[in-house]
Amino acid sequence: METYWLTGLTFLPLLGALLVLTQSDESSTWRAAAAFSLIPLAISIYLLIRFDPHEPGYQFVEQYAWIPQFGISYHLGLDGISLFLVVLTTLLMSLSIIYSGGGDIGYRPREFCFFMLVLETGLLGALLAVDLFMFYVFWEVMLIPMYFLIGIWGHGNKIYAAFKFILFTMLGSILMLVAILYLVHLAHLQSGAISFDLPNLYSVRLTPGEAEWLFAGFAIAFAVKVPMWPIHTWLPDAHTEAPTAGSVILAGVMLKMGTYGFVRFAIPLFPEIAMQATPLFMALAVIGIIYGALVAMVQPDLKRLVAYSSVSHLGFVMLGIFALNPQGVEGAIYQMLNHGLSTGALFLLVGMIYLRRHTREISEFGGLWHRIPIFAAIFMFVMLSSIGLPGLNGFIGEFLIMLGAYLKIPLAVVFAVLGIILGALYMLYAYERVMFGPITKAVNETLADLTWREIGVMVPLIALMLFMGFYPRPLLARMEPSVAAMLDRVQTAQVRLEKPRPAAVAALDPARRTAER
Amino acid sequence: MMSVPPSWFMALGALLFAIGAAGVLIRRNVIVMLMAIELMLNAVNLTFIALSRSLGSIDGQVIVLFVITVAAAEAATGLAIIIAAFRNRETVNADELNLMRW
Amino acid sequence: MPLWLFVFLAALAVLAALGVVLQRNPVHCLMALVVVLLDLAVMFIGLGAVTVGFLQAIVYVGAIMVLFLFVIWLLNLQTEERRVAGSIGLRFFGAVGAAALVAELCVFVVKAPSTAGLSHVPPTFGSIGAIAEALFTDYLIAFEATSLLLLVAVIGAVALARRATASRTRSPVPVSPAVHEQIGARQ
Amino acid sequence: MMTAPFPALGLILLLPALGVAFNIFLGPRLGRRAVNFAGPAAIFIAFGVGCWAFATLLAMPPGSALTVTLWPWIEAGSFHVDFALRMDALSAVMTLVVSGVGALIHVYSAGYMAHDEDYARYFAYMNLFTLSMLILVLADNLLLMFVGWEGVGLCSYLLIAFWYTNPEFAYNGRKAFVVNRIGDAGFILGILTLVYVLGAHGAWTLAFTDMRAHRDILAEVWAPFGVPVATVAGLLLFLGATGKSAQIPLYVWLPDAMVGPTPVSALIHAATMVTAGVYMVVRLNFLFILSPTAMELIATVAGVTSFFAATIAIVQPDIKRVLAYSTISQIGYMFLGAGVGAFASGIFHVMTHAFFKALLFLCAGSVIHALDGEQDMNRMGGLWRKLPITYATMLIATLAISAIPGFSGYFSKDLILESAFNSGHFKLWLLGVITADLTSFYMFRLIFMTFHGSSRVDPHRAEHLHESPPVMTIPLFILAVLSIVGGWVNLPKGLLWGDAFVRFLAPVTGTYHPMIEVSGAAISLIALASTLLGILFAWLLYIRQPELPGRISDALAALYRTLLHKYYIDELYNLVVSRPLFWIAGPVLARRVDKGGIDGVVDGSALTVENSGEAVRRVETGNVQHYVLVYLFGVIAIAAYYVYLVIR
Repeated sequence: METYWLTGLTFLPLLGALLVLTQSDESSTWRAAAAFSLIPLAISIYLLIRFDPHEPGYQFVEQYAWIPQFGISYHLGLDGISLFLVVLTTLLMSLSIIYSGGGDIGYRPREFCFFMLVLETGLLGALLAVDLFMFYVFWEVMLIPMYFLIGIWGHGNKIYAAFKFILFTMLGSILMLVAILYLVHLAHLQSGAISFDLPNLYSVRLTPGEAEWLFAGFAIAFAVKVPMWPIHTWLPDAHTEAPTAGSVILAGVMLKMGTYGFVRFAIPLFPEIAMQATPLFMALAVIGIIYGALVAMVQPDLKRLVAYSSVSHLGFVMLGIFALNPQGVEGAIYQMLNHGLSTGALFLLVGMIYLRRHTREISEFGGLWHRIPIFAAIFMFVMLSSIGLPGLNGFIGEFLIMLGAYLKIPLAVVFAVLGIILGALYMLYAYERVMFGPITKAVNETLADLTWREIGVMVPLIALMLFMGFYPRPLLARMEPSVAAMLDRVQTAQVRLEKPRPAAVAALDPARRTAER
Repeated sequence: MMSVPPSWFMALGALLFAIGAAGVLIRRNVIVMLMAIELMLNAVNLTFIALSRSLGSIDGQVIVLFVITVAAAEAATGLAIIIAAFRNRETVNADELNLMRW
Repeated sequence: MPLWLFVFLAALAVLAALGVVLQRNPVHCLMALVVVLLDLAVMFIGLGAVTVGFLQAIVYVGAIMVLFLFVIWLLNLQTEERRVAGSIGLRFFGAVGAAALVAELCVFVVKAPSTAGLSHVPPTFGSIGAIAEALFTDYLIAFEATSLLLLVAVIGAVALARRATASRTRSPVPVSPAVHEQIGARQ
Repeated sequence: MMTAPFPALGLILLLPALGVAFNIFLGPRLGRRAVNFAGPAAIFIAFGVGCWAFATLLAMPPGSALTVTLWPWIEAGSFHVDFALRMDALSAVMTLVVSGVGALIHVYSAGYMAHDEDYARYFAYMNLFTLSMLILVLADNLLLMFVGWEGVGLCSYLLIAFWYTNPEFAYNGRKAFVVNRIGDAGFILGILTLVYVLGAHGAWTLAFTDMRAHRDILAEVWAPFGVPVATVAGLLLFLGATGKSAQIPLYVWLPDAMVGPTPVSALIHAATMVTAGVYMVVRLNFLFILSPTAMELIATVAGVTSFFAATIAIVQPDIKRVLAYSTISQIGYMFLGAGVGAFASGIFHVMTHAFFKALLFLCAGSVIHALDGEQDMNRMGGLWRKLPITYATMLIATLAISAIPGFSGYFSKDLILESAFNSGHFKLWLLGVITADLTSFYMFRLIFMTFHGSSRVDPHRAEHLHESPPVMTIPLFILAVLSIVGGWVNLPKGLLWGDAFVRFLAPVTGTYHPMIEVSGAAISLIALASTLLGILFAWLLYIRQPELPGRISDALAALYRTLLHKYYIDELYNLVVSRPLFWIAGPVLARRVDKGGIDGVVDGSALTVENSGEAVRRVETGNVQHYVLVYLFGVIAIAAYYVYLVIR
């Protein structure tokens, strides 16, 4: 069955990017960009409906030889792990372009839309690629538009932030490239055929030493992107200085590329090592959770605070992924979506207030609820989603993650719950200083409440937060088969791991029990 | 008739090449430097032709054709750059056209 | 090629080459270069590369050198002023480098296994037909690439040499004030 | 045991939810009258549906339950939780109390908030709160209960900070939420522990009935700790309860929560939300009963909290603060009942307490309303003539909370103290009796200072002193009646219908088995004597010798100040928790580690590269001839290599 949905999904934004460049005036630029971001959204929703929830493998697959001499194929596929991230990407992209059209981008709108749409192609391609070479290409394609988005349309110390962003990520991706090439080289040696196709690389036999180094190569690339503590410091700068739409995409989708990379590549390719590295990664995740929350608490800048909260939230995601059981991994994927929605919405809101006041300093605000109640109410809602209030989406993800992690290493969760307490603390503390109290600054007396466009951008996010909080089942059910298939690989690896070393069985007892269930 | 060994031609080529190289180094006038480069190219061409004859292969001659083409392209762009630079700086002296540094 | 002819041509080439490098007037330099090029064209023909020799005369002397001449006149460059002190080092090293290069190349010429002589070639060797056959079969891609190169060079030369006009820089699209008024702070 | 599907249970949640949506989206447009009608109506109809369900339940054999599975909620791997409701005897009682008292408070609010501009937001919050509380009590499983559990915490935050322009109020709201979250963290760890252990045995469930069925698993000793699973889970869950129900050590938020509108205090911080912890412990009685350690701890914490809060209450000048500490103290009684194994008695006190404490707060609200916001009892006095209805109803409530025979509080408190004594907890019983004394003392002190004696009211305010409108006094009447008759559902054994309430709950809460049998009458008499002593003291100090309290406080200045400052617990927490936290976060992590450490390394390496480039770029002179020279030497070097090859 030949379908071209995924190709269309991936490359329509690129086409749109080229067409946007031909637009001559500002409003038609925005209209064209919005249209070309809405088409992929429509396609992704169509795919969501057509998606077979019982199929663990890739769907809507497209596979052609691309550079056959080097075993590089054009191979796209969609499964339960990437499905919702794709929808999230298209949704956030549409919303941020529509939002940016409302005055957030003051200059060079044509180029802005161009880079945004190119970025969308990069993101979707990386999510859909099954071939490692393709994945790497799209992975790098993501970086460049984001570099320009931060560097051209950013605020303050934008050049520094853009450089820091690209250097951190480049460092990681170079290591990953080396790892990919070495892995393919090994596959070539062992099977005689050269292939960059992910399923073909599962069967490569590795010595423990090789596996460790290769896993490290992948893991560092992804960990930078996540970002895990202590390689997170590019994130606050990049998030803070980026334009609103850039922050939304950066936080909403790009960070997920790191965690997605772990689920899709690093862990299934090297399950043994992933299993052995679990305590390390869980420890780093927990440190990230607490550290991010604590540092967020003392940030004077609202956007920086949200940025550090991402460090904390992504810590939860990593915690879930390395639980390596269905609850943890599904919770992690769910939390990726939650974080995309809630942090994306928070960045939008901060952008809206920045547009009005040209400052993000918390101390510049106070008593805003009185002036702009709609803004304040929406902010409250989004904040509650972000801190994982039961009944909203954040809770489902956090709970499943904690459940998964608890089944693996209970101690990790004992520390992780501190993150939940601190999460409430830093968010409410900031909210209190911004929204509550009397109006202390005269300029705040004249603030205008949200426009219809801004409300319109927030409504889909809010609706999704409610829906995902009360009815997560349709999402979880579609993730389940793919996650189970991935965990199957981990479990078989575990069996391999345990056979030669009976002593290790006792050490891994809780994990093995999980596997048996 | 063919009493001159090919190595003589190559020696001549080497000599011309060295003279050209020295010219690039010691002249300040960019146009003359460009001429010296043409001289170097021709020295190489001579070597190609001589070897082509010596080996009985046509390849050397074809390559010389390409070199001539490239030289034409190079001269065209080079001179255009010189004109543009002269328009801005009123000079063709190499040591005064040094904005391309750090 | 008889020996005497070679010796004559070689001496002329070296003298003219020195003329290119050492004369102060660019037009004189150019004339000396023309001499070198024609000299080499004769040698090419003598070596059996008849087509290439004629092309050398036509393209180099007829086209490229005339271009040089035009530019020199266009820019009105007659004489080069005397060198000032400070680039003595450059001249010294240039001379030393050139000498070292000549020395090295001579080692090759002397030491390299010398070919017994010139091989016998068919009479059509170096004819237009022979060249064309090689050019349009084995070297077809290189030929196409070269044609592209020439095209690019022409465009580049035009772009570089033409006068810059003010209309080329585009001003950024201004944000309509209404947008800011609509949502911005009313301060 | 019998369960019947009863989809209408969903309505009990749907109606308040609709109320929330209505008040948020349409309230500001449709105006005050619409909101004043819709807000209470949503709860009233929910109460009506609750009554219907209750009647259905009564018609079924004892131990029956009504259930409805609204939709499957979370499914991941083998773990499975439904969005399901379940109404058995326990949740039926709680539902009626929550929606009934809640509805009355909603009506009262319409009058109390008559002059506030933000009425729509207020009623939206109130409806949301009722919704959360109903989810909490109707939840069929622990995780859904947690939704309500956090929901009430949220509403508490929203309502305490309702008058957000006052920064202190906003701070108190946040404090409530964060302190609650600390408890909730314990709660969630408790849930996780249960799933972990049950899941290990293949019982992937959090539904109460299933967990009860698998209680043998919970009784097992858990290897890492050497204690039964029930102890670990129970203690963690109880940590959650201390947060929500304001027990030591997490009680600090409740007194500060009194800055919200008074009906809020009545609804949230007295009648319903704070009893959630008691409800949870009773709901999970099958778990707690497995762990004597946890039970002992609950009883002890409860007894100590009860006494501790009462001592603070006796010196507070703020009328609402007195009631707040009294709430903490009364919840201590409830936990004491649960902790000694008499779960039903705890719930009984929850119910009667809901009546009289709501009444007390509403009366206090009526006083504050009449005095235009004055809360300091030192500026009240002699109000009974001006506010006769308020006075009468508040006196009834005071008699009820002081456990005067015949009033509702008497029956429930007596049952708890009797159970404590008969289970062998003599020290806790004694503490309870002393607390009863303190209770009657501070309550009558409140009555005397507010309504009796000479008026100390600000003359400016005294001018327009008025009794509250009927919309406020009618709920007072109803609650006053309930404060009297509410306790009659459970009389001492053998009297008329006897302990009907306890028997009704028995299928859920289990039956209390006393260790010793001492006549209830004797225990009751001792407690009564203690209570009367308290009233006597209050009369002596505040009616007979009004100058005496001042002299006593002067004589015992240190003790008085300590009590007035609530044992300096807030200050202690601030010093031990809050400040170190901010110190670690700010100077240490944000500046040293993040900026200095990690970014220092990053920027440092970047700077090294930059400096190297700076040094190397000097080579680039820009003079093309220099480049050519270098190039020439490169050529010479390469050629020299071949020369070497040739002449070798």
